[in-house]
Amino acid sequence: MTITTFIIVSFVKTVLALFVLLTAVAYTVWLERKVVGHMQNRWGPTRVGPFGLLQPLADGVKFLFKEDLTPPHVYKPLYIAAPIIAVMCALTSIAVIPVGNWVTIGSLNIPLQITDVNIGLLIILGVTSLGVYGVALAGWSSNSKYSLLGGLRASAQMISYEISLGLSLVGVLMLTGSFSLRDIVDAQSGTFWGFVPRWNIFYGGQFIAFFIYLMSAYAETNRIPFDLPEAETELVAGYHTEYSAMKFAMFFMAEYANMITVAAVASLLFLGGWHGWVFGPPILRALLPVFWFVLRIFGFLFVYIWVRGTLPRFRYDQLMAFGWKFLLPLAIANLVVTALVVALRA
Amino acid sequence: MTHLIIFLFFGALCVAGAVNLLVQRHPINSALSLVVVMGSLAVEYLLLGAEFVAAVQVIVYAGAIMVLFVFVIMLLNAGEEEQTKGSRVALLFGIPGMLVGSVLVGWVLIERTGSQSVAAGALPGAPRTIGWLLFHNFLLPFEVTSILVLIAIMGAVVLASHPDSDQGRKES
Amino acid sequence: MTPDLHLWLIPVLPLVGAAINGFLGKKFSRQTVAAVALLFSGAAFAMVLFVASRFSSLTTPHVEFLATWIRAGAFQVDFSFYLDQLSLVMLLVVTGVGFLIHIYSVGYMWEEGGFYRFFAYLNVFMFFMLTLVLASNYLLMFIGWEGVGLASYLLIGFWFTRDSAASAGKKAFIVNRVGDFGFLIALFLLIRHFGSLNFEQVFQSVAPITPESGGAGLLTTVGLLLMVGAAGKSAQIPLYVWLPDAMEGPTPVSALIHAATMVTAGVYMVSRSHVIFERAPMALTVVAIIGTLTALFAATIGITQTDIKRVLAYSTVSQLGYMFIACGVGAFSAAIFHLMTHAFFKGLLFLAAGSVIHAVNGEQDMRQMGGLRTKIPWTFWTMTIATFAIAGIPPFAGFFSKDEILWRAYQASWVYWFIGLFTAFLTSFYMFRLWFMTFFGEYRGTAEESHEDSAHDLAHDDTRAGAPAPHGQGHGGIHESPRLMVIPLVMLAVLSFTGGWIGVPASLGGSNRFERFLGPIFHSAIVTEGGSATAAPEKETDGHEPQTGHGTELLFTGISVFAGLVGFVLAWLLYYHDPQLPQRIAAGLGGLYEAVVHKYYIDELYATLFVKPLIAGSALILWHGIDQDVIDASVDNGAQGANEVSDSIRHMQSGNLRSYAGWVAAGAAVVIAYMVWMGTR
Amino acid sequence: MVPISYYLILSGILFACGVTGFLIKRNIISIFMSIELMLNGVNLSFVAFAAQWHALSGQIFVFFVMVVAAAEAAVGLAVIIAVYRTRETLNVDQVDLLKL
Repeated sequence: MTITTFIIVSFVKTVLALFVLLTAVAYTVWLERKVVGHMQNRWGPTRVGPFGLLQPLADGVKFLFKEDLTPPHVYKPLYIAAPIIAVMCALTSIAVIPVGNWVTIGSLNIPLQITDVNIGLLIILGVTSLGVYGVALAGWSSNSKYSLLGGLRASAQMISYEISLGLSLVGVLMLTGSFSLRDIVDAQSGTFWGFVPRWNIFYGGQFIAFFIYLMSAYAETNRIPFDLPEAETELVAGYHTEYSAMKFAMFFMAEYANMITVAAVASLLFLGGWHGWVFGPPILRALLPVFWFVLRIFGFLFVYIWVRGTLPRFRYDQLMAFGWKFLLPLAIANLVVTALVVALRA
Repeated sequence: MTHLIIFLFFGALCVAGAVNLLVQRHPINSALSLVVVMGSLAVEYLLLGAEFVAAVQVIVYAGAIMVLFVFVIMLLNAGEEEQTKGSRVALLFGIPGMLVGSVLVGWVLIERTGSQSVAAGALPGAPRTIGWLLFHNFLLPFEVTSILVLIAIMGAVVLASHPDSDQGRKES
Repeated sequence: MTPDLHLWLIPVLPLVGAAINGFLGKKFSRQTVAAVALLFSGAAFAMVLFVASRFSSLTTPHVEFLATWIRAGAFQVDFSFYLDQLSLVMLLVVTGVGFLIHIYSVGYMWEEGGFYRFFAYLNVFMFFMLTLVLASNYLLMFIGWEGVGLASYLLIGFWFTRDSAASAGKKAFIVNRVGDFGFLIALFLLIRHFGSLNFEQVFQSVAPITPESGGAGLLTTVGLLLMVGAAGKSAQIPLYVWLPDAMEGPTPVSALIHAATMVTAGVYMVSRSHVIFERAPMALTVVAIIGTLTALFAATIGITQTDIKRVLAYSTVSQLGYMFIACGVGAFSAAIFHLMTHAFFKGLLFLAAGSVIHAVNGEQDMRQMGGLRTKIPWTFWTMTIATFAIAGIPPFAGFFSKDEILWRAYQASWVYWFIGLFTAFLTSFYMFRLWFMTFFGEYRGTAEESHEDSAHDLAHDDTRAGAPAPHGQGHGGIHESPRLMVIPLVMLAVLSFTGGWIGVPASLGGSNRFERFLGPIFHSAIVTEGGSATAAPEKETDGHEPQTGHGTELLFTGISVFAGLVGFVLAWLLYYHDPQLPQRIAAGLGGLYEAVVHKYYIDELYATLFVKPLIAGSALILWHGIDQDVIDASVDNGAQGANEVSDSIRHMQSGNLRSYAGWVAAGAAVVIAYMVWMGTR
Repeated sequence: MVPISYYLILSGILFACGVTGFLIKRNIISIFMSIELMLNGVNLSFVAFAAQWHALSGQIFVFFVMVVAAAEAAVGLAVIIAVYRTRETLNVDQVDLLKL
């Protein structure tokens, strides 16, 4: 295709992806409130719209029209930059995530992915690792002890868990031999023993890696049980104590966007991406994989919420000990085993 | 053409970040500008085709090392650096020496490398090939560096561990 | 020609003994030490005897090559040994007399502290002396030369606790240096002009030179320089002064080193390089003159000395003078002959004197002796033989050799002969004086209670625990020496009685065997350069001379014997018949006597001429001038400068990180500039 | 097409900036960052040369440089923390006793 069409298509895809993502973020919040509510025997949001379905919209409006106050004594440039960094990093990583097979519109054959780079996974890792800055700077720049402690905790926790996160992915990479997410997904097509889907979690024996990834992901996204950085009971709201209105919303969005991203990555790497039962007319054949994929992500998000609703919070030293003394060795062991397996298969 | 434009843009970003690192008084600003430098350097690497290097640059440098810096800055709550009366040597000899050296080097570089130019992605450093090289031709250095890292970790632990928190070890 | 003669064993054996005694002797008992020393020196002697037995079957000179020492271009010096008649004679003398004196020393030194030290030194001396004798080139000879000097220094200063002994040792050493200096220069000249130090090569290249031809001047210079060396080692004028003082050492040492062997090294060296001397008549003349002067001079001093050992010392000097006369007139074989006999009887004299001293508990002043004839018969009789020998009374050894020399001297010039004759008279006079004063008359000493002022007593304290004295009554009254000391005396006595008979001149119906034995050496040179003027004296060294019949020779023999008898009678008159007379004569002579007693004030002269200026100069120029103002000053200023410089540079080490960075950047700039410059040119 | 020399000049500029920072900065952390800047400049030249000579080893070197830089950062920051504990300052001009 020509450069102009390429640009047009990319632009369209980007806008689409962003729209979908932000909507998803908004409704993830709704979903969480709903689910946790039911878990705690309450209704959750019900007033705005049926089942409170318009609640996220109301929240958005609220954020928009709230007074955007900046406390004194904050280090302004970074105070402003921090949430932007956070949300940018969160949104960027969506760019390399494939959501489905190729679709053919007229003459041109488009991948359901903003861009397919052969080091996609690395980019995701890099971007998420950059996400730390948002948190850290927010905590530091807003010049309050709660924020600082939150920021410190957050950055330390993220750095620590990033290692085991990355290591847990390496197993899959070794099985596939590529960084391209699309290749990874394609490698998981089909079944073995006739009925078991050829997903890495099954076929590659990566379920340990999968759980390591899951826990690390919780930590990465500062979710319960690892939400030390914003532990309400200890330090009011952690790194975004001093934030309000749109800036706070940005952190909010960033967190949920990250949740979605890690969920997407998990399903891509371990659960065979969009593979699933495909049937019907071409348009349906094109969209069903997307459906399966979204289903998986939804499942993940549900687990997130479920965990939040059930598990208590770690203590900080426990958190670190867990990360360094349990997850990391486990990931390395898994790595070694996988390497042996790969070597034997080859 | 676009190639040159991209190069110039990110090159300018690089230089701007570097200069900003110098002029900023507050270490955290310097750190962030350094992050900018690294990010745009990653793009330059991409232009040269070293995609894996670029990724690692972002992950390791921007994502780990610089985070470490920021973390330490926050930990020590480093404020504006006060303009103490430093040594005159640094200004009398260091700066001129630096200028002379860089001018000479620049001249030599222009002289020797001539006007040979590279296309975008001239030398694709795909992860596969890099890995192959790393684990065949450069296996020994690789292992040695791993040991180096191990030792560095232990040293860091020893140094940073609180003097009274550890028994028997010498205060570092 | 037997290549496996193992000459090297001869010097090495004593060295081994020295090493054993020197390094381990401290723990040994005296018996062990003595055994070791005697074993090795005796072994050396036996080796020499073995060599001598094989000698007739050798093609002389026999050179035994051991190893290459120095090789610089064409110039090469080897560790190689050179055996011919001359060195054989020397070997026999050195090892034989040396062995006897070793035996003697065991008895003599038994009471002494540092017993092992003494024998270690003695063996070292043997080693170097044998090296000197056996050397096949001047350099190796020089090693021995210096070595014996060292040994004599150590042994003279053996009782280093005594100041006089220490200073005597130093004196000997320093005076010898003067001679060695000349010797060295001679060697340099040889290297310079003949490119070699090997005897054979040097003599080969010297042979064609005649006094008329060019290069004679060179030979004269070399000869004179060699003579300087010889004068130093053999105590000739003007360098004799060390020898009398050397008597500070133990008597066996005086006997071995300062009478029998070392001091004769000069004579050996001169006659070894006779080829050079024969071609330098002037040098020969100088040698002769020095010899005569020394002989006379020392003899006159000898008359007045009262210390028994000093008398002997001066007589040694004058006897050496005789030998040099012989060398000077070209009668090298006669010189060697006298060297040998002198080794016998002078060694004997010293040993006997030592025995006397031993008997009277370290008293050395003859005026404190007398009437010992009956108390120490062995010593007396042996000493008598020696005295007669040295006095030149036939048929004792000394007679033949001395007579030979005188006869040769007369053939060269009547002046030599006359002075030699007078010296002979003086010699017999002071020897008999010694003889009478020591053994006749009544005892004047106080040996019973005199236990002080003697080295023996000095040594007593540390030898109390030593092994029991070999002789019964320890240090009671006057007593005969232990058998260990008597045996060598007797053997030497026999030698000095019969020693001369191997050289009976034709005039007395003998057929000078000794000369014929040595003939080949002192002829070889002549043969090579075919009967020139210098060879005249040598030509008739074989027994019969054409121009002067036996009559004249007999006449001269008679005269010299008569001179000896006159000396005897005079001594009898003065010191036996009328002991008061000498004082009166001395009073009559007055100033002259004083001068002679004080050895012509030579020591004082030297002190004023050389020693004081030297000390003053050293103090002023070397010490204050150079050492303090140059060397020390440079060191101090260097330290000072370093201090200041570092004081200024210290500020670079400011501890300020950024200043370091500045330096590094500047240095980097320099390096880069250098590299660019190197790269672009 | 971009001339190799551009990349090299860029790396040179970065390196020079690093040196300057080392020289003029007082804060020890900033100085440390200047070092990192120098390393980055060198890395760029490595990659550029790799592209020029078509030798991937240039990029490999970059990895080693990064690893060393990481190790250095770990130790160096630990040292900085230790220094801060004893000196209560990060100003290198006040840490010149050459002893702890």
